[in-house]
Amino acid sequence: MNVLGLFVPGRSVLHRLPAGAKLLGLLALVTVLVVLDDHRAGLVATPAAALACLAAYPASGLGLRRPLRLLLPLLPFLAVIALFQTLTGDPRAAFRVCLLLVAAVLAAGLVTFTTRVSAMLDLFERLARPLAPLGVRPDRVALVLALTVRSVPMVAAAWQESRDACAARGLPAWPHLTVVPVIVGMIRTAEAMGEAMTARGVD
Amino acid sequence: MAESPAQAVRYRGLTARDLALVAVFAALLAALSMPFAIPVGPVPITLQTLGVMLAPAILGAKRGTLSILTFLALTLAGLPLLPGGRGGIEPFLGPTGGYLLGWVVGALVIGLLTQTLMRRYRFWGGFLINIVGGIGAIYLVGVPWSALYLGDTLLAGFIGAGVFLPGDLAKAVLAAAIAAAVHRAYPVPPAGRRVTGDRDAENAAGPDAESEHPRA
Amino acid sequence: MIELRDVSHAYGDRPVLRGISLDLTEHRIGIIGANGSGKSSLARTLNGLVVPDSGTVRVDGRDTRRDPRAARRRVGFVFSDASTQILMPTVAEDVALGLRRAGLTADETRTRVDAVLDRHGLLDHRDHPAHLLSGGQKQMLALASVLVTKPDVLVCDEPTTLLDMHNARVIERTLRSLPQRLVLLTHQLDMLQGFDRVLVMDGGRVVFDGAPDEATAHYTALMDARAASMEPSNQGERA
Amino acid sequence: MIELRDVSHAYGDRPVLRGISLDLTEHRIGIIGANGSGKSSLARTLNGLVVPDSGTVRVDGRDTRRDPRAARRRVGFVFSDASTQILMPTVAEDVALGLRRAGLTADETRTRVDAVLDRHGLLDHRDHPAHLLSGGQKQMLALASVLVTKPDVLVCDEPTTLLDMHNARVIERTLRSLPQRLVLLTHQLDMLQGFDRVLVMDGGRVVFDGAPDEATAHYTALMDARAASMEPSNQGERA
Ligand SMILES: Nc1ncnc2c1ncn2[C@@H]1O[C@H](COP(=O)(O)OP(=O)(O)OP(=O)(O)O)[C@@H](O)[C@H]1O
Ligand SMILES: Nc1ncnc2c1ncn2[C@@H]1O[C@H](COP(=O)(O)OP(=O)(O)OP(=O)(O)O)[C@@H](O)[C@H]1O
Ligand SMILES: O=C(O)CCCC[C@@H]1SC[C@@H]2NC(=O)N[C@@H]21
Ligand SMILES: [Mg+2]
Ligand SMILES: [Mg+2]
Repeated sequence: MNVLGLFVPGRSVLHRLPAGAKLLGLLALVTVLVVLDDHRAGLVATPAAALACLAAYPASGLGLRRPLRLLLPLLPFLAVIALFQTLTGDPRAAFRVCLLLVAAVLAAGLVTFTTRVSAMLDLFERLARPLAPLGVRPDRVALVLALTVRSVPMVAAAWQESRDACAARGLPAWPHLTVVPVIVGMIRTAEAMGEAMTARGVD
Repeated sequence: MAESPAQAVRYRGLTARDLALVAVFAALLAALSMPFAIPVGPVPITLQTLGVMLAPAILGAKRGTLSILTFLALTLAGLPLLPGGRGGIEPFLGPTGGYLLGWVVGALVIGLLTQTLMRRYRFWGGFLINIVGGIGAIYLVGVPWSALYLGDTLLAGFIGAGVFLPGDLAKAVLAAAIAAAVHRAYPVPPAGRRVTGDRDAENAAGPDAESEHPRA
Repeated sequence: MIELRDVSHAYGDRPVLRGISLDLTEHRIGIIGANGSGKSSLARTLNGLVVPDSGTVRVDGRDTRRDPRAARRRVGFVFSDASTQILMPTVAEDVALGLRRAGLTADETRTRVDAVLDRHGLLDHRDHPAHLLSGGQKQMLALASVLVTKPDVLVCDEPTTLLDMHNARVIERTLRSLPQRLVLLTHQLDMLQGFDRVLVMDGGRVVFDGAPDEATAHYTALMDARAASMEPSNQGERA
Repeated sequence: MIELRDVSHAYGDRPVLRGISLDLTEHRIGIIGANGSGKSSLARTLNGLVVPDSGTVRVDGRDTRRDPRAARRRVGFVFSDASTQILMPTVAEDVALGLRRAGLTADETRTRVDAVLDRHGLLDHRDHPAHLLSGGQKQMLALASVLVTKPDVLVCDEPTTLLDMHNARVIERTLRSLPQRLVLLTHQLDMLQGFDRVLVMDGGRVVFDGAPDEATAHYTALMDARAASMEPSNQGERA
């Protein structure tokens, strides 16, 4: 798995903004659009926001393919919403809800594409700090997140081992034979990893 | 450091092994999430709910729920862990975002019910619990959320329950069968370190929670 | 008889087998070579677990690409980490698994399972959880689970790692006494004494093919050369 | 200095350590013994990974029961399976993990990590995904990740399993050249040459304690006796 995730390297303003600021901006935008509701302001602001977000993609070096790919899975939903709201006699709501969705998804995509996974994970770690009195340990949050990224290839390895084990006995790798050994293998690996962590003083 | 029989055995916190188990089951969910999705209408049918049911059924409420949260945090951070290589913040804002939150509730419900109702994991009990938590609780969050976008609860309910129910029922069966087999083949000890009423014993038991739970 | 013709394979863009042609007919064949030289990959082609990108592997005349099932029935496999080979909860269930497709009755299955368990010193543990066996016992179980299917050829990938001297000897003796043909992958050169043929692999090629003594000499020279050039013998990394 | 006084431990109702008392002060100590004889369990008591049911283990005077963290800082541990010891996505991150609690600045951490990576031939791979390393490199990484924390004593549980001759030699040479004290658990008796002291374990007890030659002779005799009595040397199963 690519540890860069969906991040697209670049040097635009959005790229340089801190992750926290971007998330806050996203939150603010969505809140405002939702609050504006069906008032006339909403009917203007929502398409304007959607357009602005779309324009921000090429402006940040992200091209136009990415936003279109984001919107593609949304299309069936937009179709259902538009159809249904229009049938129930509220085409204005149909228009607004659809564009709100488009704007929110495009804005969220801007944050995702311009923020490093590691910057985001650091932010989570900082956000977890106020939770310390509840027993949440921020360093552990970061540790588990990194451990998970490292563990993804191990699932494939465990699956390969089970496949091999089937083949060794002349059996095809039927899922009903391999699933349980895969999970058991992963539990055993986790136990060994836990021991290695303890031995290195991280627990 | 004698342990009086009156002192109930409890487990507190999370050991390093627990953190690793959380990570590994989050990774399993990622593996179940990525490979395929049957696009039926707006929300795809995926194997994800299988992972959401397995984690709490095998690990219990605490570790199970944490592994779902871990998966969601990594997705939110921009790793393409959802079907179709999607990730980041936008899936959470979209019409299917409610299901993602519903997973957390579902895992918590399954874990709590499994821990409190079953001393030994059994297929039928596990199946019923998976239906309550892995279908009931998830839909309870996911359907109203979709309804918010569609402007109609009934329609959202239809898109949810109608389309996903057969698949999710099958996954509830599968998850219970797998969890039962895993519990039989290699039971996972409870989360945390063992503590007793005795303060000193609590510290002493700390470093070695593993050896405190002989398997068998 | 296993025939390889110009077998090449790559993981991603990393070539791991480069144009290997072999006829494997001897009773006991050893394969040695550096870490990452392609031993396990080659072994996996022998029963169709890996179908090569190009070239053909035939087991008794049948192409593993066309008919991997036939190859799997004839070629059994034992890996170094026995615990990854356990597929069922208890010892007896695990051994019985390989007989599923044999069309035996429950009684016949039980008889055959018990006979194999007895031969490998595991009969007392037949209903024991398989994961809770000791290292040596697990390795024996892995062997028993494969042998119960009566393959013609047994491929063993470093079967005595982590075993103590006694258990290693028991496994080695068991392997030597098998009527089946054996392909043994190992880093422990002393296990190859009396073998009919030993292949030395390096960089995805068979760089030596002959008697055990000469093969181990060749391998040792290779390792010494690597030590002299001070490069680690990590032939590529796992992708 | 590590002191064990009358250390006993059981998993469930299976005793694995029976009244062991030792003072470990020598520079290089080996531990050998049958599968399941308790070697790894004993080693795990040395840094508080296992706190014995009864008896005490003191590292530099501190009881591992009271203060397991102190023991872990002083006693580093390398396990045989390198891939489960890799905890972080990239090589450098993995090495840096052990320094989290050392209170170093980012720059200091980087300097120390790079120094260790350089010493173990991994600097070129610092930002490489750690799970893609080859077997030998992974084992080196496991060693580097522990050594970066500068322990006084290094405990290695069969660190050269699955490595080829060259990689095994490199690891062995690295271990021999360490300034730290070393406790090595192994089934490969030739690794113990030149060691200051070798313990032979059997059935949870230390049955021999002395020079390498005599210890290996004792162990071999033990194994031969077991072969004569034809019982498998599986001292108990994993409970
Ligand atoms: N499933 C896989 N995916 C990608 N690369 C792989 C896979 N299996 C093996 N490789 C790579 O192919 C090369 C050959 O590996 P192989 O396991 O055949 O070596 P080997 O000779 O058996 O080594 P060892 O002595 O360490 O067992 C190595 O570089 C290895 O990293
Ligand atoms: N976590 C555990 N839970 C239960 N039993 C265990 C555990 N770890 C070890 N045992 C059992 O304790 C006994 C001693 O095991 P230990 O791992 O110390 O042996 P060893 O001498 O290291 O053997 P090997 O040479 O196979 O590594 C064995 O019977 C083993 O099955
Ligand atoms: O990929 C996403 O963005 C979220 C997908 C949500 C899928 C839900 S979970 C419950 C229900 N059962 C399925 O198989 N799919 C949906
Ligand atoms: Mg190999
Ligand atoms: Mg051991």
